[in-house]
Amino acid sequence: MTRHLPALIIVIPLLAALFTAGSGWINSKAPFRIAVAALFFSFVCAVLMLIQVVTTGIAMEYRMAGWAGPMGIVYVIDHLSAIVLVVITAVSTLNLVAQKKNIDAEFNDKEGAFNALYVLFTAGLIGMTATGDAFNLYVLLEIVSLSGYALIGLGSRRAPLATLNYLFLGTIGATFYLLGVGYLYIATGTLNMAELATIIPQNMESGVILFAFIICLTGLFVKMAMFPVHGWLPEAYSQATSVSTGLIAPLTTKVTVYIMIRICMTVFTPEYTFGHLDISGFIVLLAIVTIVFGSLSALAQTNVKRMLSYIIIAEVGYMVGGFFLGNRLGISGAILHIINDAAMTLALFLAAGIFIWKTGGESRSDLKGLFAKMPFTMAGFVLAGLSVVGVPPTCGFFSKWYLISGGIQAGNTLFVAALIFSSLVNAVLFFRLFEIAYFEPFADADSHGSNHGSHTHGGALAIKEAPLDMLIPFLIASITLIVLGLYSGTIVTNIIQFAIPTGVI
Amino acid sequence: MRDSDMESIFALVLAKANYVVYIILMMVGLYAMIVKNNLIKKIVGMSIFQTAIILFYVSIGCKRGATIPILVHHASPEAAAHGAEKIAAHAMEAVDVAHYINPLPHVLMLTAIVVGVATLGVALALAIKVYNTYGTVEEDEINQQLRSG
Amino acid sequence: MKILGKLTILLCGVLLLVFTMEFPDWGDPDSPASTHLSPYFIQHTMEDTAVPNIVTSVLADYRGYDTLFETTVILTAGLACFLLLRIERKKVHHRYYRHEPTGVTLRMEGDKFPRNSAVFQRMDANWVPYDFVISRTCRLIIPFIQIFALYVVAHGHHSPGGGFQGGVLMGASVILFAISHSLRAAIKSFSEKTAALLSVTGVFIYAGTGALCLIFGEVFLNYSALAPLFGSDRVMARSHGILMVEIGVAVAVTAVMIWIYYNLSSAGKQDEGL
Amino acid sequence: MFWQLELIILLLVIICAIAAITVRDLLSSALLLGAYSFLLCLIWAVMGAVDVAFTEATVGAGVSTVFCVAAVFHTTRRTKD
Repeated sequence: MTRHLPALIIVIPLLAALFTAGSGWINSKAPFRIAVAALFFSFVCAVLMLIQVVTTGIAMEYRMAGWAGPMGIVYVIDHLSAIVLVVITAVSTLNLVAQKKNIDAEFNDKEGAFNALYVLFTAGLIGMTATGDAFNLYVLLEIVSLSGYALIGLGSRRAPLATLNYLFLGTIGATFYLLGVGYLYIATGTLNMAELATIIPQNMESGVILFAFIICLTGLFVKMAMFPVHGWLPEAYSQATSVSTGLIAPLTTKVTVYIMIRICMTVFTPEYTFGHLDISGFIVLLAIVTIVFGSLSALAQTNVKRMLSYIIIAEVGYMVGGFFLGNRLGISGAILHIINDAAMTLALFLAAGIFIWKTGGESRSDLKGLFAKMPFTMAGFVLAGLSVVGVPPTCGFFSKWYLISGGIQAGNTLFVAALIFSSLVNAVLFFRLFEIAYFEPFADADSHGSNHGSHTHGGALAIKEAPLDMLIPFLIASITLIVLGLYSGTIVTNIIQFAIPTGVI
Repeated sequence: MRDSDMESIFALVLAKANYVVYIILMMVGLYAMIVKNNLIKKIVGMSIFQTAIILFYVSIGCKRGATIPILVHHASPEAAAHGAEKIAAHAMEAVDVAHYINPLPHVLMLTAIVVGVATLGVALALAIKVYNTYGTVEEDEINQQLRSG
Repeated sequence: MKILGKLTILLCGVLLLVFTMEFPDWGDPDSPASTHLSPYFIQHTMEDTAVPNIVTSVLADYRGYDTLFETTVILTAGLACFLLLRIERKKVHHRYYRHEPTGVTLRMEGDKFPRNSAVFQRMDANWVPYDFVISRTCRLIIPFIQIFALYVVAHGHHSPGGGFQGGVLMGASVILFAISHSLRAAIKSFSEKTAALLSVTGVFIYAGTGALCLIFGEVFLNYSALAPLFGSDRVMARSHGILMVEIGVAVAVTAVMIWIYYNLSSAGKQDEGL
Repeated sequence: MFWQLELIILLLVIICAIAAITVRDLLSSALLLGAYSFLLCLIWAVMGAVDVAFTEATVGAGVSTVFCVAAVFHTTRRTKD
């Protein structure tokens, strides 16, 4: 049975999405349950695959339609994709369970379509992580983008315009990636990643492959919201509903970073990316600008969700800069940061979802006195904030630690300075929020001004915690931050260490 | 001598003509998406941008002097009656690869065209929603409304 | 800002043009693309899948997994347009009626409207002249378009065509009916619920065939596992598998094209369309 | 005579594309997009890609033009640039 796991992890969510869309027309309770069951099943599949890959040490290969290597499409589950699969399925399951009330409030008679798109988004991400074929990755990238546009498009009054700009830039990014695959195809004649990795080192000097690398990377940088082309991210994530941001914020940019690592390491082998080419310096510089820009503009935001979006842009700078340092420490720091950052962003956006659910408002001033009212949620939020800042027990510290030591080993002091500067700015950001939430008295419901359709349960200082089914998944997410932190040593030694090819010093 | 090098110049121009046209179309599409003010014009530019890539892929697959990628098989009725082994026997005569155009880029481009229409449908749905919210599809008028709050 | 846009485009164009010089020149038989993967498909299609149209066999069998997710892209677009545009049916608004004998047009509010009375005929808000010639010729043509669409789907193995083209043609015939008559008439004959459920069943036929191969013990989407089901040998089973998959794609594409048209042309209200 | 045909169609495609984005009225821009797709379908047929030509004709020229006209029907035909 475990032979079919790579197929089952994506076929079951796909079939479940079809049943969800269909049952949405019959009764409104079934779609949510089918979606949660399917996502939990794929989470179990991912964990089983991770265990099998780590214990046996060899990558699982699955030939779709029974055709070998370059002729058909092959799924390859190695250490790197197994751990990212676990992260994707865990984040999407947890977010769906946590935001049940938001779904009923926002999508009251369209549950079928919403849950189907939710599951299709996750299935697309799973496929993108596991695929071993360059063109199949483009098709799955389009599924993820299209369902992402739909999930974001139904948000606040300004959401359609923000989504349209996201659509334009997303299409440019995806089409540049397609162009890159085309240039690879014209130079090598094949689409299978493993075979590309054998052909590319033979003709390293050809300009077509150089241009394929440049255009592929540009496309991915556009999808990742790196500095010059990041304009769409803050608008799109702040205007969408908290359910959609809870799913899209922690996953899209991280999986795109994973694809960049997959392409730079598996397709264009490390000898080509770091040895033959000398653009790593420029890209690390670009990452530094992204980090500084993301952190500084996060300071200037009053809206909590916009602030978190700019922090995501800075985190993308961490990962891209860490990877292009070129040494083993930097790359393992970048991979560890994919895992940690997904967990941190999920915790932060779940917390933001709970605040918006409770206070109705999205600005910083709405957090007044929440420590007294909602101690557990604030405890989780403090944990997530400390993890973003990088305080030891939490996971944020350890990935930053690897990134900084990688930067020192690579002698890139500017990158190390940017990391430290960004950590300090994050500290200012989050302690400013804690201070508002802790010291300022809880503003009563009437003095809140008009907040549309808010669910304020104002009144005395009695503890008014978030509803239990939103709180428990959020606390699970915050506790995983500490668990990830404590086990980051074991994660690096027996998973990430094998993910990086031996050619990298 | 004169008409033969004339011929070779034309052959060279033709050889690169497809790739030059695909680049021009891509730049036209990119220009419309970035510079145009009207949202529907940007969507039209996006559609042109996506179809330009298809021109690139299909011209990779071309082979001089080859026919369409459908195997010429004079499947006479009795061949169909014999079923698989006749077809298998027929296939034994070596199918000359140079006679047929590469089928792989065509398969990829079926996907790209369909993805282009799917993106076009979603983009137009969003444009209609923007029009219902702001009453206009011009980017600068919308920004004016946003700034005036 | 606009100058920056023009500058990047010019730079991009020149960069692209420089790299075309390194391409293998157009159409030569021994360029990497023509010598690496395609020769295998050209030579082995007949003996592997017994389908003369190589594009259909590569589309639905060798790279069938790609096409499964391509059909899912179409379903995602349909769901996205429904989610973004559809407005709840409960909001009642005004309607326009034309009194046949006198030609007087009425604008009625509230929710008690004359049901299918002989005298009153419902019409769209922006009044389109009812053209006898167009509706009659379309009523004549539509059956033939649908027959041609079924032919295109069925003959995907031997001639150009297949699931996508046939599905779009079938969808276009219903869209033609919706344009030539009225959106309400089209929705009465092919309702939105059928479109939604058919688009899901289409993709389910495709994914179901793949999952069936799993149940029969082979790898996902390996049609030769269905040989006992079709009662034929493994090569013909692949050809039949491709046909089943093409039917799934055609059903999905037809339903989604109609569904997107319903939502786009009426901006979600599904009462008055193009 | 053969390659002249292809050059002419390629030229027409570029003219159609530039016209589609410079024309002032959105409805004619949508129709020019349909014409552009149809000329592209001719190029695919000339280059021997028959399946792609069929798909481009039905999906590209057919349905996307209908969607564009439906969208223009619900927004405006005027444009400023």
